[in-house]
Amino acid sequence: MALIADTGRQGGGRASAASDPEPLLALRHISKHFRTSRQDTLALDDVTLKVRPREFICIVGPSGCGKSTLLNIAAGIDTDYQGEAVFEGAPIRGMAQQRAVVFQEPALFPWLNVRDNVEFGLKLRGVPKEQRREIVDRQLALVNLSRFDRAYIHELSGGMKQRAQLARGLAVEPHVLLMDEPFAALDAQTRDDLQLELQSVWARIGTTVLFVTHNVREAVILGDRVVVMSPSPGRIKKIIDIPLERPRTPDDHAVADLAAAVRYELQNVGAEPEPRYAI
Amino acid sequence: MALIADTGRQGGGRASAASDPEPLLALRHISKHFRTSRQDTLALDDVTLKVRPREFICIVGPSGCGKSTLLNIAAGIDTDYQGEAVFEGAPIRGMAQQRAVVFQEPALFPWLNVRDNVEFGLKLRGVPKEQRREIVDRQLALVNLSRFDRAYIHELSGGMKQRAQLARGLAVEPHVLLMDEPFAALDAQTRDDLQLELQSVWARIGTTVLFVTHNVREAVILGDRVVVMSPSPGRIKKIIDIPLERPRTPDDHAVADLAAAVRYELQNVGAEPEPRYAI
Amino acid sequence: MRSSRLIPSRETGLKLLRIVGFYVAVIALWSLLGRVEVWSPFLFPSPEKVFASLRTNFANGLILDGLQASMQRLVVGYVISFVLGMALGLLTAASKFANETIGGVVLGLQSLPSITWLPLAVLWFGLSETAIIFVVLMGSTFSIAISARAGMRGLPPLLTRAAGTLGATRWQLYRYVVLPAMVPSMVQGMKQGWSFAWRSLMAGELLFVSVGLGHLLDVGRNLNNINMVFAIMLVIIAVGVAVDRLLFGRAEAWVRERWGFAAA
Amino acid sequence: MRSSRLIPSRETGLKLLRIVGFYVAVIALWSLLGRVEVWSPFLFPSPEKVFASLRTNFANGLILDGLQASMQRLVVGYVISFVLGMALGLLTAASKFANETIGGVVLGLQSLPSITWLPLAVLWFGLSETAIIFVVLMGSTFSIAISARAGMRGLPPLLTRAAGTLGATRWQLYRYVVLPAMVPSMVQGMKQGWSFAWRSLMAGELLFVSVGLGHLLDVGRNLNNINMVFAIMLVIIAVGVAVDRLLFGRAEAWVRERWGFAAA
Amino acid sequence: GSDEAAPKGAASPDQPVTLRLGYFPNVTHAQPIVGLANGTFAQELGSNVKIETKTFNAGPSVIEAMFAGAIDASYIGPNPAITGYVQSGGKDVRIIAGATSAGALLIVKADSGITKPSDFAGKRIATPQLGNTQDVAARAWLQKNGLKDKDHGGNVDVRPIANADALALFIKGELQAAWAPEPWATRLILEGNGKVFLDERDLWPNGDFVTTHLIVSAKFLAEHPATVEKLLRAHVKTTQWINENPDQAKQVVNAGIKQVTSAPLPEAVINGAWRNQKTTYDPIASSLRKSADDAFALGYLGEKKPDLANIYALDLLNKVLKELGLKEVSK
Ligand SMILES: Nc1ncnc2c1ncn2[C@@H]1O[C@H](COP(=O)(O)OP(=O)(O)OP(=O)(O)O)[C@@H](O)[C@H]1O
Ligand SMILES: Nc1ncnc2c1ncn2[C@@H]1O[C@H](COP(=O)(O)OP(=O)(O)OP(=O)(O)O)[C@@H](O)[C@H]1O
Ligand SMILES: [Mg+2]
Ligand SMILES: [Mg+2]
Repeated sequence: MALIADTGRQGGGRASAASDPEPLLALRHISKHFRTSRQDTLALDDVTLKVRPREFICIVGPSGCGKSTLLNIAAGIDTDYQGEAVFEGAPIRGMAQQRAVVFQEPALFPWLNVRDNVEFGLKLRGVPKEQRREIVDRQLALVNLSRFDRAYIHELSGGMKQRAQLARGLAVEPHVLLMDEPFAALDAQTRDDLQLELQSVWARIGTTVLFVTHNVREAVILGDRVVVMSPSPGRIKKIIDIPLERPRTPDDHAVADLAAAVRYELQNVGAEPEPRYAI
Repeated sequence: MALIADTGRQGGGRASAASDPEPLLALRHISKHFRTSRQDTLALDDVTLKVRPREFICIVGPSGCGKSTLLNIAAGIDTDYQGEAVFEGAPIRGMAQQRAVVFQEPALFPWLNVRDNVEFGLKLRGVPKEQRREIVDRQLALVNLSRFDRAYIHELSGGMKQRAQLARGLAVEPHVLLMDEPFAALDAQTRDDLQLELQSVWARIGTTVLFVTHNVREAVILGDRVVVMSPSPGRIKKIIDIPLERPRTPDDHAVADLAAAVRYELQNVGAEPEPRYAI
Repeated sequence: MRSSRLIPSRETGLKLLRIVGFYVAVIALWSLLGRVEVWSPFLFPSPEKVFASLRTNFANGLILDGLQASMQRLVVGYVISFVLGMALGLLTAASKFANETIGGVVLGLQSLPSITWLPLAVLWFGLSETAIIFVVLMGSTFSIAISARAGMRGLPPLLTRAAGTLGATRWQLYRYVVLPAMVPSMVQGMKQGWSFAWRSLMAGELLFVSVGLGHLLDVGRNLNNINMVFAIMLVIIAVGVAVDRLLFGRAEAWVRERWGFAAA
Repeated sequence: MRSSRLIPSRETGLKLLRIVGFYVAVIALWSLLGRVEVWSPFLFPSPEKVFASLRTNFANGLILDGLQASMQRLVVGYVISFVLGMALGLLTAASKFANETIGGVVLGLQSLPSITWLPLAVLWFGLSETAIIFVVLMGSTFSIAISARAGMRGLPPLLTRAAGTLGATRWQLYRYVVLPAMVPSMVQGMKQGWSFAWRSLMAGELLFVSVGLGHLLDVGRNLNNINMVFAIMLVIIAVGVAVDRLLFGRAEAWVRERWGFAAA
Repeated sequence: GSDEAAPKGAASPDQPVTLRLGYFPNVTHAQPIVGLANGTFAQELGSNVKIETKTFNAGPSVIEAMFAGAIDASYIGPNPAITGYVQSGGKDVRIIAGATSAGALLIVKADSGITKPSDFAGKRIATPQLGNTQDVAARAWLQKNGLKDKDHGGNVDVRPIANADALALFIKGELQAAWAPEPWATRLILEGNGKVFLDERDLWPNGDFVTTHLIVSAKFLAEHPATVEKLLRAHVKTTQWINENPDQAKQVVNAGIKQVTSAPLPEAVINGAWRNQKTTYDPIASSLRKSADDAFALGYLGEKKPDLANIYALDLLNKVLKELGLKEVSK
């Protein structure tokens, strides 16, 4: 396995892997048990991960290795664990607008049209109407949905729904965007499109992203770093730097080679007979 | 665009593109109108396609170019069109077991378990119980579902569902397998797995396949020939031979190059502003 | 498009013809049966007599007054039972304890026919409108509660989480997510509740002499005036169909448009 | 796993305790209210008296006989109305013409209170069990038909096509695809139909004096024996809860297991 | 063959006949309860006639059943008998005998302070049913005393309401008075602290007015006059036996009520009720006509005065009475 050396990156504002300023999000020695009457699963075992501001981190790993569990802890959806989850210097105690989540299933409100969905978080916060409209317009333009702002959710295709979810997350100007396999349910072509779009959105607004996937190619196309996890118990096996120029496309030979490197790491994470088929 | 020359193929029994025996399935000068009170869509305009026995044909094209319409005509689901659809020398008049269909959505019967679903077509035909069991066991083994034969549909992952659909289709020993974007709703990894599996199943049992997709890479990995369609009205733009050795994997550079060639053909099929997002 | 609505198309015309034809055939058959006197004409009247009774009772205002009074009671009873039912449903869905305890009571009371409430209604509320409305209430509240509970139970946790990460407080969660998400099942519950309320009202109006369709039905029966009974039945059927088509049909269409097919 | 079913776990024990505690509290409060006589005992009997009446009427066999007679009528009426309702529902779902014509009639008849059917029941069936069962039938058939129609309407065409390409004939399609696919909505329809059937039975049993819970209720009312009225109400509630939990609860669980969550 | 040959209107007396007889499990229906229990009915009707009984809760059901051909004869109150006759256009329902007279009283609450008719102003009186005998009697009596009910522009609140509910409301104090039939009148006194303000007997000549009739369907009367005659003989004989053995009769009636409804009347109630009513075979036709006139005056019988000309068919009764050496009754 050959890790390609750091060959210059676009977006010079990003912190490099070498210098280590105060992390935006720090997960330290996190362990998480799921206890049911029948068994006790150690979903995360002493996991430590530091995310720097404006960084794009991808987490890959086989099904059941604890990717979602880790993300839920970072989001504040799950608050019952051992260890320390710190965000901007303060411990995470619950869900908050600063940490927006884009879920795998399109978690949009079906009774609201696209515009109202994107506006939702702003309304909760009591942002004045004029300002709300402005922000929503900007976000819809960013994800290429301006023409569909009055459409209802069930009138959208899967890709459009995930775009809308992204816009809704971005609208509240979160400090970090947590994405849990947001493109897993999409067909390959739409997925390719959205990968490109996410890259460009991220380049333009420069937010921090924690991106869970089990698609290796996707991780390599999107990430500054790819975190490889191993299951039973859930642990971080390796963190791989992706020093490729952006934007990256799926047919790049360099992407294919780095994907092969990540796949190599994944191959040794241990047999997992069934979860392979679980989506 | 560079078409790589014929570099030897596995499975010598397959008819080559040059010699032209009696086709298994012949669609000749097919035109299809959809007439509603508001408009008249020409979904297919004088489409002619001949499928040879044991051939694997992939149809790609942007949304709305008539891929599904063509497949429905071949399946006998749609019988209202102009032109001639001939299967094994006789005109197609309705649905039949000889032409099994694998649908995009998992069209399995939720009240039956996996085994009973696969058995369904055999039962309708009155195959004796002993024999049924044997066939079903073989098919389940073929798609790696033997261990899940008693599972209910909602307990399966998306990939397992499509596997089960494939087994159900194969169980009736169809003369041709019609597949309408069978992997479109799956995540990329499962999709990769199933592509590999479909290739090996096809190589082993040597059935004829007509495979609709709008994923170019998938078409190149699977097909002997790739039919590129163009929309408004739906027409066949080009048929590209894929002379690669099997099994083919997504990270092959040759696959990437041929995919680029097919993409080039697709780029010129005309602007289609919205359907891009439709899944 | 617009023109196609104003000028009925050939298909619409044919459909109308078929429907009208069917009802004409039904009435003709009825008339024939009435004429041949297969059954006693005192119990199976001819349509002519029924329509005559309908005309008389419309002319003397009995039906209109009764309709108005009944609808008034229905609306009052229904609105109250909707609010109560929703509250009960939400409570039993939100609290495990409430579900284990009150939930069982709700289920039990739902199976009580309206007629069992009559003596208690009179005892507790005397000869008042309240007594009738109480019967309506007991007839439909629990059915609405059960629907509301099922609706809230079926709420996808995903939406709750989405709202949470967008910064919703507990109150905002109920106001902006839980309630709107329940609308489709609420519409179903309201439809069923209406059906129960309407039937309960007919029972409730037998409590004492008051203006109302249920009472008119009773008068018809006490006088053994089958023409009148049939006439009132026709009115009740008409109201039932009208409410279903106009109110719930529209609500369902709206839900389908807004929430998508899956939800309706 | 098996052992956890036989030996109740701590949680199950706690749950049981809570439920029992709740009902004990309710009865205690009821008893207190009865003792303090906030309302005249004539209006609001104490639980002791109600249970005494329950005991007496169980001991002399009245409740058991009534229960048996009522359940018999209910089952017969319900089974017939299920078959009829299903047939009507399938017919109106399958044929556009039937839906336009009979569909409207079904909707209208569904809104008729059971009491309106009493004269016709006697006319057509005399003073017989059949007459009572007819009233039950009219009360629940149309509700079942409406559910069945909705169920078949909601059938995904995909499954029909899948069966077709697997070689199903028209008959096989109905037998092996349409019917099983409808089971979840059928269970819902059956549940609602049962509720209507039960209520209609109470009306039907007033047709003439006969053994049955509805008659016992009437006796209690005529005797102004509020204890007896409450006792019979308790019996009706118990039957309602038992049927819901044992029959429909299981059916729903089975549907959930077989058809998946989405369908139930 | 012989059936068809027989002249229409009278079946041969030897032909087996089924008589379907309706009644209420009520003190005012003493003859069928007693006659069926002590065998008089079976004996008089003979082995050729099979008796099937049906018990009812309310008059309209009886008429429905008779219209539907489900019963042939029944004991019933005067009101449903009239409406049945009127609704059938005089074609069905014939009164062939009386059964009970009197047994309707105006009861007031002991503490209501009502002592004279004018005290009813502003008070609430219950009657059993809109337009029935007691309801008509109450309203007519009020008018005679210079008062009017609310429906006729007055200030007395006359409320038709089911007897059971009336008792409950009377006890609760929501009603100050009730014009009630037996056994409710007695129950109002015993259970509701009521007292008799007026016995309706005081308003009628000889204190006689009809409470219960025996009716038959016109068709049955035409086809089986012999059977009807036997029924009347049984009816008259039972009436005589009841009047000769009141204490025994009371017990048989209560046992019969218990058998049907599974709940007997308390002894005090049946004793009180018995005192206030009279068992008779006389239909007291004049009282029916007077009651109908009052009802018409109050607007309960439609716009055209009903013609009750053929409602009575008393020839067979008079034949039986004559045979038994009793005084004949008049229409
Ligand atoms: N609510 C729960 N109760 C019990 N066990 C759980 C629960 N949620 C997750 N687990 C277990 O914890 C482990 C990690 O689960 P997690 O969902 O984080 O995996 P993942 O990496 O997100 O997998 P996938 O790729 O399938 O989404 C798994 O073994 C899973 O079975
Ligand atoms: N039932 C229908 N009524 C009217 N128009 C239809 C109908 N079905 C398809 N069409 C039209 O026919 C054309 C071809 O449709 P078809 O479904 O075959 O496209 P497709 O290539 O399968 O697209 P996709 O990739 O989105 O599945 C489209 O323009 C579509 O709008
Ligand atoms: Mg996950
Ligand atoms: Mg398609």
